Amino acid sequence: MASVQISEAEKVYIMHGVRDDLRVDGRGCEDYRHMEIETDVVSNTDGSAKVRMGHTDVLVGIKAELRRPRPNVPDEGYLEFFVDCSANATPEFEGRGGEELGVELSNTLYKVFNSHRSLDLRSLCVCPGEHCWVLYVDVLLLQCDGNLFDAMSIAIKAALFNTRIPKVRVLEDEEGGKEIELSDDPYDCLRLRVDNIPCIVTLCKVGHRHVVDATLQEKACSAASLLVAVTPRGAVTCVRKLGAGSLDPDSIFEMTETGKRVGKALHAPLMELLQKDESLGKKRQKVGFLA
Amino acid sequence: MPVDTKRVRGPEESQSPVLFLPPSTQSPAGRSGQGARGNADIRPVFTRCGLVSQAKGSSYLEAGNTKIICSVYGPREIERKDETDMKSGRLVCDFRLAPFSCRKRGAWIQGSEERDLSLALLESMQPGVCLHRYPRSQIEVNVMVLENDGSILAHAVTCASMALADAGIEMYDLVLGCSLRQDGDACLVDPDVLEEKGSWQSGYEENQGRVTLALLPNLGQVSGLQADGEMREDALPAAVRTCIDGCHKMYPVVQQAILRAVKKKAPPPEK
Amino acid sequence: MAGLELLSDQGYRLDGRKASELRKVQARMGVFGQADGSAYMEQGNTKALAVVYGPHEVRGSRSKSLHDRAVINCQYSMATFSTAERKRRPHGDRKSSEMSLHLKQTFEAAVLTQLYPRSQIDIYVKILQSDGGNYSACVNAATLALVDAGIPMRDYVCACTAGFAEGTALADLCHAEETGGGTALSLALLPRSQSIALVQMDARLHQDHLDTLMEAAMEACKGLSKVLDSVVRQHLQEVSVLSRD
Amino acid sequence: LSTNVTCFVRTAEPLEYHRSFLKENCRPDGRELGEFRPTTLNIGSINTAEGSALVKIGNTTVICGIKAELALPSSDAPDKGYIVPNVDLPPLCSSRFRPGPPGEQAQTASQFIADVIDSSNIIKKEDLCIEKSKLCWVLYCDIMCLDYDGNLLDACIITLLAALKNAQLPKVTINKETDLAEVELQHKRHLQIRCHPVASSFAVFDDTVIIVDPTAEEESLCRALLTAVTDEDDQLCALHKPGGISLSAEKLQDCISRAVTRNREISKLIDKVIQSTEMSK
Repeated sequence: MASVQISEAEKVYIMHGVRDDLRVDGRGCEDYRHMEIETDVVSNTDGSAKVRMGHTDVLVGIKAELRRPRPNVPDEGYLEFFVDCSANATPEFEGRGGEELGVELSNTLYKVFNSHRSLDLRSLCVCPGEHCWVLYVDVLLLQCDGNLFDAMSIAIKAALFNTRIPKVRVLEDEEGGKEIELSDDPYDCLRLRVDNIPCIVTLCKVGHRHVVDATLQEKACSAASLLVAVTPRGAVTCVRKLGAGSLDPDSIFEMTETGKRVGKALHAPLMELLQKDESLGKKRQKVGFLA
Repeated sequence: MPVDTKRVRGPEESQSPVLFLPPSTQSPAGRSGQGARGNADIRPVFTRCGLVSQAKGSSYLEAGNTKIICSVYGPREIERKDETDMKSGRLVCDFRLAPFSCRKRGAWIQGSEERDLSLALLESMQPGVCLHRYPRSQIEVNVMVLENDGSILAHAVTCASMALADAGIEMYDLVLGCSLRQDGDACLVDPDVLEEKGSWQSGYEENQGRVTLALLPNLGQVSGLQADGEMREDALPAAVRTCIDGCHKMYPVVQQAILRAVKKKAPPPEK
Repeated sequence: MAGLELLSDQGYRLDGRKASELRKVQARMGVFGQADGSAYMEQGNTKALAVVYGPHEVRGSRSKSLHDRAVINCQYSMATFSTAERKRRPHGDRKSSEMSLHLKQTFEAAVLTQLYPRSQIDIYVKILQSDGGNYSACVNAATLALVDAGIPMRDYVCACTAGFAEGTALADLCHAEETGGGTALSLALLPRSQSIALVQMDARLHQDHLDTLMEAAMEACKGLSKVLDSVVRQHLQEVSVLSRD
Repeated sequence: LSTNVTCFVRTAEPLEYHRSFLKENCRPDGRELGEFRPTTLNIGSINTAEGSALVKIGNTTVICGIKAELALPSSDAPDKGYIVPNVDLPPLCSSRFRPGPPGEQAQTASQFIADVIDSSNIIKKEDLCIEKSKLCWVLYCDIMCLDYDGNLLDACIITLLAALKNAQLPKVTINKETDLAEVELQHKRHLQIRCHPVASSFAVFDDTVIIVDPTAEEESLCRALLTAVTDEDDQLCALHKPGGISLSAEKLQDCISRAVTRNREISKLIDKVIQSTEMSK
């Protein structure tokens, strides 16, 4: 993963700061950086969102395509994840350099989001066994300064909220042949329920404490972190230990608790913001990167 | 699609006969197959070290029908010299499922599941190995699952740490793995394939999940943790504790296998 | 596609523009904090992002470095969701490699590479949304990013496309016009010296018409250069206001 | 001290070291020139495969798993099924193999096995057809080396044959009404094995000395390799000699007659193991 190298003295400085609940940028241990969220930024997608968290910048575009359902779940649609670690984020990712990380990230996203508990996959089915919607969730990393997972999960949730899939009707003719008709009314569309979609909170163990939303520098001081996916109701849907170090059981429990608390608190303002953003409708000034 | 010219190719498309079973027989009854096993019991484990003559160290592990073989090569010169600091060694993990190891045939080319498992294995093993003792070199761990009957990642962790020990690689501690399946109120340790799937993927029931944990038993440190599924508030910590207990249950078996391998390599002086 | 009428009898184009009218251009410099230079560019519905790293030591093998000037390294990629049909891969296909090469050639002509011997300048461009004129949006964005990075250039490099329909030259084509069957020409121009950094045309055109087409493209480029210049000036003003206090 | 010296000679001048043994008509591991390493067999240990076998020749360990799938027969042979053999030499089995696509040796081995299947007719491909131009079986024979210490081909053929003999396919019928296949797992039958090919490999040292069943070290030092495949009727099914020095017809005949006796030994072994596996059930 993209990383920075820092000196021993810097490490000590950061670790002492974390011990006293005062981080280099003035935050407390459980504070996120300033976050900017904007939806509907790329017009030729079915849903999109951009999240900026400090110097971490993520753009998510969702495209829906009609495909055959998977044979083992014929009455459900599914999600596909692709993470493009573009060279924009760091020159290391040039050519095929970002591929490995991209696969790693998309695998984890798949585990976190592609379950019928977080999204009603059945609503994506058009015609059991024959047609279903596949949501291609493409994540573009534009800049990375740590805490990719959290930023990606928020962007994905926002983009799913923003997604509008055209309504389709299945017409059956006399011989039993089926035809699919797309609704041409742009307002006649399917929205996704995002109430249960989890957000990821990554906790980074620095010294004896752990911090939320670690920057790359803080990450360099830590050997292990814990990824926790939390739903708005506070249920944990995914836990992963990341990094080369190990954790003692007690800190795992503590970190999951913190993750739960922080994650739960994250959802409400996020939904509020998304709803407010949408109610502005066309009046909302689209700034995109022009902000 | 690029054509794979380096292998003997079959027809473009073929389907597993499992897909054509009459619907009634498609999901054979749950847990009856294993006979009487308590929910908290691990399956009988058979382990052996030093089977692969060409490798520096190797091990074989059988838990129920799950069969895993692992070999360790190195330390040898680092292959990719571009990045990484040279002060500490590199651990390289390759996790593969043999094409015939699952109910559905797998492909030869490493899929994303295997890559994911390789990474999980690497992150679980890394904290246990004294990599700073092997500057400028890499240690390769190759794991092959011959038959997948559940809990492969957990057993692969155990198997890999035995192979590392057999290869004489310096370690802080062994790494043991254990996995668990939360199915409603039942908490099944060391699940087999049927238990792993269970009603979780088809149903919408409460408190379903899966936990895999890797433990350094003497240091009491958790080196790997993966939990998926929506579990009740108290179920997750309980599951972690149960897995830790499960790991400790494996410890004597693993110890014995390593001891045997050591004795074989350096027989104690006869009296 | 014969059915598509690129220019109406009244002289309006598909999106209501006049023949020589450019699409709305919006741009911003310094969008990212981590890169040495960055810029975002919208030309109508085409959105491009450019990032510049360097000049820095040559990465990878030493043999690539040049003793008398800097190496320019470009990568062009498209977001998988940027086109109407989803792309499977962001880069690495033949078209992106060709585009990367074109960008490299363009900027080798414009950047004062001899000021930075034995070093490398990375230019990465990404198309976020594609609606025709990808190449020109990339060039314009990259120019702004280079300015943002403070890398000396001979002049702005401005790029624009021009097409030819029913005897009239059309400036700054959108996607429908590009694929509509007419001729399309991309031009990258250093406006002050009127020198051409790169020109490309892949379709048939009677040589008598070439002059009109080139003329239209040059005009469009000059128009763009004014916009770019104002963006740079405005950015500098903002920055200097910020740094004054 | 003497062990140290021999150790040194073995690493520094491996060929000389081997020659010194061959002169005495024996080999460094104590075998005679015409002696195979102990060969053991384990059949049906992989439950997820339709048929499986693991064979060990000395240290060399090879496992074969057979997975059967259903497919459409090809248009140029509508009454035939498919057999798809592939040999994999994963990095697990020796440090000489790297991860990634199969190397040259794995490719040649796969092709060799495919040729043996075709030429010997182990299984008639017509037997794998369920309904003409509609449905047939594909037998994926995935052979994987777990420990590479020479003589890969012999081991591959033995494990393939044993796995095929072990394989059982469920009964499949095509439902006349729905035109879909129906699989009955309760009714399984063995494949009809029509031929029992067994391979024997030889290595040539110094133009004249021929040894059987070379180890990895011997393979790397010898001047030529030869593999002969014969069936139970003493017919030659395949002969494989990838380059190296030439061999007189006489010597070749010797090799083939050794291969014929080897076939007897292995056939006996396979039958014995199959019997005991069935007994233990």
